[in-house]
Amino acid sequence: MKKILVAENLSYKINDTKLFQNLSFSLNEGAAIHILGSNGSGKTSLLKIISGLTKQTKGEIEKNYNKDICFIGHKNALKQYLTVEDNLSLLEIEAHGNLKSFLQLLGLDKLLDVMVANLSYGQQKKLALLRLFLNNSDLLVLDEPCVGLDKKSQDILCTFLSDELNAKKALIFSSHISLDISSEVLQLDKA
Amino acid sequence: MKKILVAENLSYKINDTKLFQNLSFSLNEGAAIHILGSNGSGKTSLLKIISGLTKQTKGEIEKNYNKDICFIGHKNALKQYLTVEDNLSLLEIEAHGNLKSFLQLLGLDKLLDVMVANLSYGQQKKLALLRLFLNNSDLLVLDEPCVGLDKKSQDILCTFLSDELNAKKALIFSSHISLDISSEVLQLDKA
Amino acid sequence: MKLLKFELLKLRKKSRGWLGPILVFVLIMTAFPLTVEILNKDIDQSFLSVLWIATLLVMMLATEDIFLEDFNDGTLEQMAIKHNSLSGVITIKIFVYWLLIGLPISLLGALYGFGITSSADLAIQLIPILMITTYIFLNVFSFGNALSLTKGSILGILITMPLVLPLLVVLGKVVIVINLGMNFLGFLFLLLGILSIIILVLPIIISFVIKAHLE
Amino acid sequence: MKLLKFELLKLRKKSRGWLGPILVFVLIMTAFPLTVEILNKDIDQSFLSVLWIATLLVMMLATEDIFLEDFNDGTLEQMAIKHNSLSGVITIKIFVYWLLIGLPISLLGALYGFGITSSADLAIQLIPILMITTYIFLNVFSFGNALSLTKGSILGILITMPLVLPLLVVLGKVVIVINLGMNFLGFLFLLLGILSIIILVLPIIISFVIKAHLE
Amino acid sequence: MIKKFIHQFASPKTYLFQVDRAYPYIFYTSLSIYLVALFWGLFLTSEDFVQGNSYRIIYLHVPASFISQSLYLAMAFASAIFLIWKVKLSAYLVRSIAPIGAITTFIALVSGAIWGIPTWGTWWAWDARIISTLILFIMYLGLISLHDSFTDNEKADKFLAILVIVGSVNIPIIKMSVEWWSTLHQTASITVTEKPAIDPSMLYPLFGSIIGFTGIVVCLVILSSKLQILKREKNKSWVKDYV
Ligand code: HEM
Ligand SMILES: Nc1ncnc2c1ncn2[C@@H]1O[C@H](COP(=O)(O)OP(=O)(O)OP(=O)(O)O)[C@@H](O)[C@H]1O
Ligand SMILES: Nc1ncnc2c1ncn2[C@@H]1O[C@H](COP(=O)(O)OP(=O)(O)OP(=O)(O)O)[C@@H](O)[C@H]1O
Ligand SMILES: [Mg+2]
Ligand SMILES: [Mg+2]
Repeated sequence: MKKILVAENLSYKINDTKLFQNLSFSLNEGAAIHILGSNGSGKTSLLKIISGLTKQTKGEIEKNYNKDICFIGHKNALKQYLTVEDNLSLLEIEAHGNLKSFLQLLGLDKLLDVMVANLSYGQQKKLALLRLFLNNSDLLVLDEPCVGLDKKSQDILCTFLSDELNAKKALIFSSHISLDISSEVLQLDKA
Repeated sequence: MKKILVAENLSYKINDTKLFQNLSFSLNEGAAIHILGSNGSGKTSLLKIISGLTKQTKGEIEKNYNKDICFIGHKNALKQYLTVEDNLSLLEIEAHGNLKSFLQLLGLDKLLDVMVANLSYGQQKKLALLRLFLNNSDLLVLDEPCVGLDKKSQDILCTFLSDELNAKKALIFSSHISLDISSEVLQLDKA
Repeated sequence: MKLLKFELLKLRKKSRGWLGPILVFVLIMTAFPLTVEILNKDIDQSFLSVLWIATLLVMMLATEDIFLEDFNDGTLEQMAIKHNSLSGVITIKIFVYWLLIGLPISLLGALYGFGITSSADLAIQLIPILMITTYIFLNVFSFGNALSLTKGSILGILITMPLVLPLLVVLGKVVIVINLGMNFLGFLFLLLGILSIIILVLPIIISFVIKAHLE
Repeated sequence: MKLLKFELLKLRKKSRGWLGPILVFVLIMTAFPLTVEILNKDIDQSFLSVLWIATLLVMMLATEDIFLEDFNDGTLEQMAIKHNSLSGVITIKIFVYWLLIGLPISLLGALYGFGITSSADLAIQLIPILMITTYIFLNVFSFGNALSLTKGSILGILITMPLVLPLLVVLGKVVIVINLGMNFLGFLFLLLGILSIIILVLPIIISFVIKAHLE
Repeated sequence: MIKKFIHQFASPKTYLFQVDRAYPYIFYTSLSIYLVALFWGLFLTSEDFVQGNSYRIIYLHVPASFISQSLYLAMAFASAIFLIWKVKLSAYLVRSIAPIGAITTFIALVSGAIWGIPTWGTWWAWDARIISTLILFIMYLGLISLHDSFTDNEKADKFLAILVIVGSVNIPIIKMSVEWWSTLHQTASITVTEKPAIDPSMLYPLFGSIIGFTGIVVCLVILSSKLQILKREKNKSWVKDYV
């Protein structure tokens, strides 16, 4: 089994607040880690460290994958003033073979020429998730992916993620809602 | 029993999309309505109509309460570039008697001089909810209040809301996560 | 009163919001003599011209997100729910902008006027003119920004340009009025008249527009 | 190449991003003669002065949210993850801004130059000067904006002012250079020299600053 | 009462049918008036003493300048009706007049500029009236782009009407600009109160050209409003029958 990610003794602090200390875990291909922890416990920070946006204060991360990471954070990376269609081409997924079917599945197919600002909260989130659905990365890093999604969309997301795991991808995500994916739990604030 | 809100035959459409039609419901004091519906079914629109931000296409709403509405939407109404403390004074709740205890309860008491932009996603949401916790309104209108909250905060929210209902306030909210509050369900997309 | 405090705090804390435009003004007025490789008397003549344009631009810059920020983060929603008179909120908002940006710029403009033309008369007469002009500009640009709230400032510019250019033409006459000692007071009253109409009418229109945006 | 297409699309679609600054430039250059109640030959003299200031301002305006928007909505995060060389992204971004804003303004500036002074020589010499100047300004202001990204502060302006003022002084000499037929090419090479250093160094510095902001 | 009357009379449907009937009459009468006036003005009058033959562009320039302002007034009027009585038809009219206004203003600008070359020796001057015409042109462009930037038609109508009314303060300024500021441009030579300062042999064809041109522009407005109505009410059953 290939180890996609090995973290050893990760510590992170901001100013003088210690968020987590000596965190060690590893992620195999086809496996998933669910980061749990209360608000402000450092889930987002950890995911950012994994995706290379932030540097840990201490410890080592070994990364072992070929293609890009697919990172989806709290921010949607959508342009509010553009239509759905224009946003798709900005995300460079407008020509993807599966785009149409996913748009239909998520109920976004009829909204192509609506400005993103006019979409409902959940619709915006779903649009942002298209980047995940059409990704070609080995490692999926998701920060609360199902915020604002309705039940049906949550199920779609879970099914998709399970399929990806079967396809030997690795997944690490944070979520306050429990998702129907077989995963290890990484608890951040043990206190 | 006083009826805080009576809606009759509400319809709403944007351009040519009909969101809901002939919706009738009423809300007594001490009662709660949970609006359910898939993404884009018009929950936010309905709540905005109730709080007077948007005008329904057809139908009547009768409102029957003394003080302001407390409306909390998807947007946080926080200034990212200000500290928590400054934001509290912008929200005009900096002098409220219960402020300290709620800050402590939500774990925000040590973050008073942190810029809101540096708070975690859930912490920002909790800060926005302080407006709810310190409200003095008869009608509470909440649009997905527990997005991004951890379990503990969700419980705090539910307990608070139940207390408010006991204190004869009326509550109408939308949420994809089920909350532990006794409430009627109003399903928006029956189709 | 509470509202005034509230808006003041908001703008004061966002130093980019008010100090930024003032600094840009200083930058322009300081840079202007630098770029003029000509004799002093020529500077005098183009001074007023640069002053009006600088004022116009800086007011445009200052109002750029007078409503946008509040709209995006949901503050405007809350205001519309809480306050019966949104137009009152808007009047106060614009007043605060004038207080923190328009007023300092009026004084600075007069100061530069004195520094560059060495005419105390001119400088003193500039103060009321600038005070009124900045207020008018702030109102008009706020209107443009309200209309084009979610559509980007280019539309705002396109919309307000025709409203503002006539005023600029009027200001162009100030040179004559001041230099030839013509009826300065009459001129001032003309500006004041324009201002008072604008102050009364525009906030109401703006609140109407903003309510429509919030739908 | 893909990156270039991407940035081009983004800026092109956001008409306020590029058309806005161009319109402001047109506004200034059109309004400027309105405010001048003097004879035609005086307009000539202040023309260049207004032109430099307008260029400076418009470039400042244009870069105002060159990074801020992408930062706020999370696009910058995605870019930093995807592209190994953030400084490459930034170079391209600035180049696109120059292509859609700097270049048109250079041509427009020359056109106004011809329209107002009726001197074809001046107009033709203005084109390369403006092309280089706008590029320099864009780089410097981008740097300032990167620094003050999340601070909502005027840090950016404060820092860029000292960098930009000397350039203005140099530009002020253009009048002499052109009018007296002095070594125009030498002057151009000086500007080019400044530009090439800036192009090489600033994007790297900017990418450092931005990475720090993303943490 | 008034409200009911207006709403009945001003339904897009009645408007469309009425206008369809009147259109050919207006078009052919005004076209013939304009052609006659043009023929008279171009071939039957003598050369101007000062300006030579170049003055003959007056038969395009003055009608276009006149109509470009009148159209704005019409828009302001329609906007007021829309805002007060919520008459949809007037919103459609406002939107359909705007592009026609932009075109006539453009004609005024271009014809004026062409005229300027022989008479003033320059095609452009920073003259109050010329600038205000330019402003009017920009205003039309702004109105069109404001309306088009909204996908929500009702909002767009509302905002357009507001902007038209606020912008109408510019019309008196344009009208007065020549009197207020001494400039290159002619002052009004035809006024209601005074005897015209222009030779009758030029006056009558000028009048004719204004009337004829106005009629033609009205026809253009009718066409454009027809398009607008059909576009906006395309889901109504009567429109489907009509088409
Ligand atoms: C770009 C340049 C010009 C523009 C924008 C312009 C604009 C206008 C406008 C707005 C009017 C007013 C029409 C009305 O009040 O009903 C007008 C009328 C007129 N213009 Fe021009 N004009 C221009 C150039 C010229 C030139 C070069 C001449 C001739 C030397 C000229 C001669 C006239 C005359 C004779 C009238 C009629 C005045 C009257 O009887 O009311 N214009 N023009
Ligand atoms: N500049 C700063 N000063 C002080 N504290 C900071 C600063 N920046 C970040 N923090 C703190 O670091 C923590 C960031 O945590 P992070 O965003 O990783 O939380 P999280 O686990 O993702 O929470 P959530 O569930 O709310 O998303 C917060 O507690 C925040 O207050
Ligand atoms: N200008 C517009 N053009 C087309 N559709 C629009 C426009 N404005 C809003 N809509 C549609 O109206 C609906 C708005 O729904 P609303 O925000 O009330 O949904 P919601 O039930 O709150 O959904 P969520 O659960 O995602 O928050 C969306 O389907 C959106 O696409
Ligand atoms: Mg988080
Ligand atoms: Mg919603």
